[in-house]
Amino acid sequence: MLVPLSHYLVVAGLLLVIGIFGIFMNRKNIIVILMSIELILLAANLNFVAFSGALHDMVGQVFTMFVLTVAAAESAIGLAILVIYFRNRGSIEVEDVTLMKG
Amino acid sequence: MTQFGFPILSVITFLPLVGVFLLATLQGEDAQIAGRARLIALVTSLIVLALGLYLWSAFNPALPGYQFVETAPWLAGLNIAYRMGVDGISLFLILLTLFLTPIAILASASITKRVRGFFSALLLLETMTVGMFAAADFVLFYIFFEAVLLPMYLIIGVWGGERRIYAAIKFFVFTLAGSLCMLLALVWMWRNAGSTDIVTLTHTPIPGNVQDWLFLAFLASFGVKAAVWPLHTWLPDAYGEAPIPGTIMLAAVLSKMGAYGFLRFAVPMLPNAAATFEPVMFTLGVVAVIYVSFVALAQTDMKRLIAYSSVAHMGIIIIGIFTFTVEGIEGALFQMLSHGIVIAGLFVCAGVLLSRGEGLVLSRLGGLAARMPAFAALLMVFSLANLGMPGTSGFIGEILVIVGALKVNFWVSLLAATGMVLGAAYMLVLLRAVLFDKFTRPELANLPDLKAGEYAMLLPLAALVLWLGIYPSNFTHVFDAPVAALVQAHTASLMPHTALAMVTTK
Amino acid sequence: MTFATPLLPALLLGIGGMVLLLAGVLTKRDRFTFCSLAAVALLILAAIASAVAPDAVLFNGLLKTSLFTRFADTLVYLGAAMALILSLDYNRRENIARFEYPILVLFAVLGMIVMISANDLMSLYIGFELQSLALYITAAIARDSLRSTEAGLKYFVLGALASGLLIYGISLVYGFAGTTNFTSLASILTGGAGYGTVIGIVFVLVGLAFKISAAPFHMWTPDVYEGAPTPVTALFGTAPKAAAMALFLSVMLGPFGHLVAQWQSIIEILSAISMALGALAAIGQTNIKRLMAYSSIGHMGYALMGLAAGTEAGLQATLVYIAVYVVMSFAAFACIIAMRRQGQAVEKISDLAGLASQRPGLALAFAIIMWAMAGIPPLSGFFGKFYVFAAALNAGLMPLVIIGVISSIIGAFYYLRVIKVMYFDNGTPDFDATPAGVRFVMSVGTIATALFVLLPGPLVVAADAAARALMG
Amino acid sequence: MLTLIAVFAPLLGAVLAGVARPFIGKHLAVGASVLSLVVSAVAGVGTLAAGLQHGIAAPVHITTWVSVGNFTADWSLRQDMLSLTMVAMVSVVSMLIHVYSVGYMAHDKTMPRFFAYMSLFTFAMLMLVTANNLLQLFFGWEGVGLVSYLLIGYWYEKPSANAAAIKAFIVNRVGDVGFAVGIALTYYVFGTISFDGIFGAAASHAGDGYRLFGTNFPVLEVVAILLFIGAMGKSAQIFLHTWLADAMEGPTPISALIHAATMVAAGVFMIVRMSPVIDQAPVAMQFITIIGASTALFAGTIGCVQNDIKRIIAYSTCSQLGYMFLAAGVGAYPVAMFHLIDHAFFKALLFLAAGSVIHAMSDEQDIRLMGGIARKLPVTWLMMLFGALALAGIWPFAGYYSKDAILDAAYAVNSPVGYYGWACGVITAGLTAFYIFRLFILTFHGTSRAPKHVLEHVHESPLVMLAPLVVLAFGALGSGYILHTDFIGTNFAGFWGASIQDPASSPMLRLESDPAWVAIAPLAMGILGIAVAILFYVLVPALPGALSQRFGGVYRFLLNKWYFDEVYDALLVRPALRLAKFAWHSGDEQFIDGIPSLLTTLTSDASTQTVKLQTGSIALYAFVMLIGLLGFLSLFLWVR
Amino acid sequence: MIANLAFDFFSLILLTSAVMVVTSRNPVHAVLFLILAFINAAVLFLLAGAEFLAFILAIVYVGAVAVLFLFVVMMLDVDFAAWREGFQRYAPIGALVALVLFVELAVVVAGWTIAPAAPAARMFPTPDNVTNTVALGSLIYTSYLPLFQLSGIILLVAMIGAIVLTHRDRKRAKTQNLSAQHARRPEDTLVMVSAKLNEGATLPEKEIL
Repeated sequence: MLVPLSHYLVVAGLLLVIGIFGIFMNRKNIIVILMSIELILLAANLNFVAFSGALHDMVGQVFTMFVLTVAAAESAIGLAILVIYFRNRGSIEVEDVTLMKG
Repeated sequence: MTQFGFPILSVITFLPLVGVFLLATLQGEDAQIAGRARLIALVTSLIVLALGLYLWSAFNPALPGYQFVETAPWLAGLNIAYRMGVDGISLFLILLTLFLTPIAILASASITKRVRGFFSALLLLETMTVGMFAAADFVLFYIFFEAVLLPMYLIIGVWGGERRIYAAIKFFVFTLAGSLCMLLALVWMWRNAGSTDIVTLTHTPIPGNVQDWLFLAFLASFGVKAAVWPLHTWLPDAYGEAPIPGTIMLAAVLSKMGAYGFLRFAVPMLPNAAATFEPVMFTLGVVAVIYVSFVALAQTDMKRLIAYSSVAHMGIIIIGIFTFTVEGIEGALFQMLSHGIVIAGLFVCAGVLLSRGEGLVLSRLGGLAARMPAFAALLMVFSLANLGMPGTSGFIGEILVIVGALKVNFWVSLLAATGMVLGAAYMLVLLRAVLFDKFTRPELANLPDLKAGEYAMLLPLAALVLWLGIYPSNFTHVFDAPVAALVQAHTASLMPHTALAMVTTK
Repeated sequence: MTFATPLLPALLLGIGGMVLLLAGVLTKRDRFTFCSLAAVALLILAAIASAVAPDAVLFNGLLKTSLFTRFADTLVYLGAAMALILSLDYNRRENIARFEYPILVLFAVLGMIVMISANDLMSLYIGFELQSLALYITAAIARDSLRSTEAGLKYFVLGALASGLLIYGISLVYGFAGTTNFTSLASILTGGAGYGTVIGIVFVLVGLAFKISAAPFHMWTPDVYEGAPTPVTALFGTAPKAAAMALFLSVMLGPFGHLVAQWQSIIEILSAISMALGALAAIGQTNIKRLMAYSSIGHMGYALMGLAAGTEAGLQATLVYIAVYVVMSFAAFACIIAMRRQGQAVEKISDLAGLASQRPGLALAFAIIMWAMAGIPPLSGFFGKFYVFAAALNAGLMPLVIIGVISSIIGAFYYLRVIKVMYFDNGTPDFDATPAGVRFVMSVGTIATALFVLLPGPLVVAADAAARALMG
Repeated sequence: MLTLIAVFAPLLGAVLAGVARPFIGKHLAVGASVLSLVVSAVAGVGTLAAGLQHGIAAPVHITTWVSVGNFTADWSLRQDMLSLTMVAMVSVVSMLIHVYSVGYMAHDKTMPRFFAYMSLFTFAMLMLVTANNLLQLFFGWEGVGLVSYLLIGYWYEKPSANAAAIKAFIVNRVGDVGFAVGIALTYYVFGTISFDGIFGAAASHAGDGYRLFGTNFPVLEVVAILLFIGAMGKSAQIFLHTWLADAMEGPTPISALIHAATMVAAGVFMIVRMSPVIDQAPVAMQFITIIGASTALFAGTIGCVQNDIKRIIAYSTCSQLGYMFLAAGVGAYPVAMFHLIDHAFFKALLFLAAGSVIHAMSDEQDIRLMGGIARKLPVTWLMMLFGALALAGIWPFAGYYSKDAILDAAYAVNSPVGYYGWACGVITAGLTAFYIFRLFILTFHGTSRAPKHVLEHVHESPLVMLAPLVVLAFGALGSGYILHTDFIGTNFAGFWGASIQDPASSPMLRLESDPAWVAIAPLAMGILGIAVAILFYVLVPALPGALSQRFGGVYRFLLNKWYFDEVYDALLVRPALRLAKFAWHSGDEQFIDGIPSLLTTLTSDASTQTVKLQTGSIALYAFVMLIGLLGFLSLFLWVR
Repeated sequence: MIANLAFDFFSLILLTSAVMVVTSRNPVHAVLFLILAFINAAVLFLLAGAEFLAFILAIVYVGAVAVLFLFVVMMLDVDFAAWREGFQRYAPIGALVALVLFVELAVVVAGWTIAPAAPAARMFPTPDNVTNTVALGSLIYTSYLPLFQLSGIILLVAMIGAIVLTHRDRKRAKTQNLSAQHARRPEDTLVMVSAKLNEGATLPEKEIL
């Protein structure tokens, strides 16, 4: 592999951190949270691909393939839920999604 | 199977459930159901009682161990089996339960709402209680021990007095907290012995320091159930708020479960810890006798006064058990029986007043002896038995405990004996407030004396009180063999320890 | 066809689901009931097929069936079938009788049995996601209800986060161990694991803990339980819990089985926090579904206690606990679904006041379930607690056991409160007549719970066998 | 067999009068009770006669009572001389009082109840005196206590009667604690509680020690003192005497039966019965002597100033019981028994005569409101005079013989304690004579101080009441003379046989060896006392008033019975009730229940806090998850 | 060397745009940055030798998923200007948590060791003589076929979900239904209710055409 594995891992780690940061720091809207989740998945994918290269093993890539599929399905469902929620609530602000608590 | 091929203990235990089933199938209007339910419950309990008497007649008092043993596989692979058996210690506790259940059913005339449910709960309670006394396996014992909570919780909570909810929850949570501690002890002992057979457990030695912990766990559980001071505060609330039949079962039978537990588990299985904790238990017992008697003296309600007197008597029982002498333990056992009957009689008397529409507030009663002589006489009998009058059942247990305690310690004996004075004080105050002085209210003058149904409850109880008091040998000779074995085993297991101590003092 | 038989349940569910989808689209009349009943039938068939299937390793070790997986499968089928029966009447009344619902449940169950039988991180992930995605949709299935959609949204967002963490963890495990196969992983990790693997395991563990709603990854549970339509909540409380717990067990004791010493303390903490939180937070609740949510958190804590022991006995204990819990859970939800006044579902605990005089049967069933959940013998819940306490005590986890005992006592408070409201308080709930399906589920669950004491043998033996199959 | 009849006939009578009353009617019930007592008395005397003639028989064994380990007690009737004498005395006196009551209680509404109690009481007393072991003795002991409680509270509508009844029972119980522990200790020492077993082994245990208060006491001393504490309660000795005077709330025949002739004598009887053990405990004997002598003096002083006719006689009872203990304490057990029997007669006589007076005076009991009725009640007057003379110890009345013997014996032991007893006894003899004649004079002589309408109704009692008086009067007159040879005279050892311990150093053998002035002293004091009484109340009636003015403090001290009741009330009763309230409210409700309440509060607070975290915010939920993740990661990386 | 430089370059853009995704106030911008991030990640894939995945990422993600996001953002028609600003308040603690998390991950990277047995444990080493796509395809369609099928079902579920949740039977235009009108009888639609005083009347549950 051309680039040392650790580089990939650092980038993926940062990506994960940014994604997580995006989720709980986000006080604005849910869509950004969904995007942050995409970032987390991307981080995982980056790891897989990097390990696949480093190990010279195809399994990581196969796994990435599936993760991508799942991620796509996940965003579809997430957005669908978001849309119907918006229809009911008229808002997708994070702090508004607190009808049920306690 | 038992020695005569018929699982009589299981039948006695589970027959009430048949009654519950019959109750469930009742159809018709409310009033009809109520009447039939009462009848079904009564008949069921009487049949069970008859079986119980047969059990007594077939029981061989010369043998110290379990009789009528039944075994069946149950929790596979864990060496936990369905084991039932009865020995001299448990025989009369079973009979006491069987005897008091019909009385409680008779005493439930005041129950008018959800009658069917009430009798189902009562019969369920009988099953659980008998099962607990007849269990020869620790897990089985534990299950019955705790299952008692279920019907009792409902009985207090649904049919109880004003503060029934508080009382029911307090009762439940206190008892549960205690029994969970026992559960841990049970698990430990199970691992230690590889079985939960009570006989096996009794013969499996346990290291000394562990014994202390296990004993504390048992103390938490049996102590709550037996209302050992200071774990007793649930009791006045529960007794005070439960309906009369519930109080009868609670006071007469359920409170014996704790003492039985000490006798069945804590003492024989943890001899060293029991010996270590002997002073503690004596202290608790003495405090119960003295302190609680004082509290009883201050009560203003008949039921609560009797309830506190019950705690004081449990103190005597605890002292008796922990003397580890034949006299003390048999005294405690006898006191358990006697107290069961006496307290039931007292609560039935309270029920008589309640059914006349009178409250139990002492300051609003009085002078009833004039209008209700038979009631007065019977209440007097139970009260005297409760304060330990010779010739009644209450005396035998008390004097035996005093005798047993004196073999161990003079002061324990003397302080336990002060219960005689204090018991007399609060019981006489009760008698005076209820029976004597002038009427506090004019309407008291119109109360009718006992009715046939009330005689049917009170006379058998009174007869038993006298029987136990005048010719207790019928009962004590059944205790003899197991208690002797228990004391012997206890002494033997302490031998090395004691011998060492003797050498050092010389 | 040597491999077909173990695969048959999955085929039944997958293909059956798709066929039903077609049938649903094509038919016009009462598609919901038809599809639901067909789905129940499929679940029963799958259960039978799974029960008779032999042990097998499939597809080069992607999947592996054993007594353990069959044990968990059965629970999943049971829970899902019961949840579907519960939905029959409810969904129609609430106007959410979509025929897609049973099909989604079928696919979710498919995901569950895949993840139960997973013998590879990849099949684990696919199964995990399949069931998660299907469940996200079911949570929001009442799309016109704000509460339902909010529940769906919360479940989705947090679930996606959890699965993101899971997959990140899987990537680390894969990378540092070089394989995704459980068997290979187990042999590689025999001699301990490096930092990378361990961190990966923690991530995986977090993802799984989310699914069983173990504290502190439980936060979604109360809101989702409350918001989702009750039959969906019933589903959440049963099948996925069993499946996720089975997966948790098989992952922790399979590939990471040699690292017990390293993850044990985490499981202990999870268990302790879950028990304590489940007990504490439930006290003040007024909504019965929310109460059940906290209760389920607590129950997962108890179940984890067995895993924390890390022994075969502990595993058996956890399995017994979960099995008992699944039954209690669907019975409890059947009771909750029966709470319907003038066509309107009610969920407040105070709505139950006076139930015992009006509907003694329902009240008794509810009371039995509540007592069982509180762990009072002779009801089945006690045996669960007995086994886990025994296992934990034998493993020397005294502090955990003590927390468990205290939580049980606190827990008894709120279970008792429900009974108190039903039996002691005055009121006229005036509930509508309970539909036959709900009555059926309620009776099955209650009777099984109440009479478990008579015949505990089969379950205990099966759990023992399952535990032995997993531990090898 | 006769003993059996004597003992159980009253029980049958009680059952018939009490339980069967609704079925057989009032008159039959009363009749059954009286009849049963007649049967009992005949059998009682018969069995004594048989015993005297044929020698004593073996105990009648009925059945086993308690049998636990070695702790065995039978239901059985002992038939030695001590028991038989008591049986005869109790049954006869009780029979007389039954008869008397038929007249006295004729107007009472619940007469059968009264007779049931009386018969039951007699049964209990007979069980007590025929007991062959300590436990059966205790049965009778408590039985008489119980019936005494019932009878004192017979008029239960009177609050004072209830209070007195409860007081009697509880004070008795205080003593009984000592008794019960004494029984236990006896069993511990001897391994048995049957009398034969105890008596046989008493000497061999004389050297045994018992650790108490950190010191080693001779165990028999402890036993004796414990038993004596029981006797103190029952026999109303100082410190435990307070109940006796209040017990006069009961109907007068009760006072005669219970508080004069029988029940209170049980303490003395028990000490005499246990003489083989007591005799091995010299310290305890000194203790008994001092208590007995002190009680005699103390009660005598109080008796001098009381105004209630029954209370005066009650304090005299107390005082006379002190004499009996004095005798027992110095080892002159037969003398104690002698005085017991004598006293039974004359004290019953005094009470019944007083009852006759009260009956005549329309239930007036205050002697300040009597006087001048001697003529209207000639028979009663005579009977009262007989009783008073007997009590005062004037020759040839019964009291003379026994009191003399007691003081002789006390002097004869020749020890400081003995001299103390003697001194107290002599002074008391004077006091006794004084107060009884004060009573006698104030009641019957002088000008009447009663209201007119009362005086008009004064009439002699019916024959059914007077007849028993006459019989008792013969007893009071003759019993001392008739019995003294057998009981304490030269033949005493032969008469009592083995039933009473006669130590080698018994003062019995030296009764006649005292100096002459010692023998004369009691009689002289008695005459002096009478003289003073005549001086005060006949010759110079103003003197008592003047004296009470002059010595106001002493007078009030005596009038208020040495303030025992007040002191007990302040030191024991009130604190006990306060303690009871405190234990309930502060101890139970606040402290013990406070712990679970506190835990509940803590739990619900924790619950509130936990729930607060559940804000519904997705961001927060995610944050918590991440904190969890971080926590676990850190746990792995750093903690491990 | 070049590869390293390229890696640094593209990963820098990747991380920057990731940061922008979570921080930009306008969600449309966020989606656009997301697209940018994906494209850069695709390049990183390429650098690691996963060509097929790189293309997939570009096509599927950028082409489908990201556009879907964009579509939804547009569709929801949210008033972006009115969004509250709550970011800064939580920044310190959030930053702290992120920092800790990153440090811990960095520890992994610093101390990473691939298990010595790992190369031997590989199940499917990358074949040297075939293209990445072929290698991937041959695995997916053989060894991982069942999982591939299952991911198909996942997509099916997503489809069902999207339809179930969002698809509505639109009420068609109000056209006449002649047969229904003809079949209509008074008793089907007309109900006589006697209203009680102060209670009013409730309509019986009857489907009214």
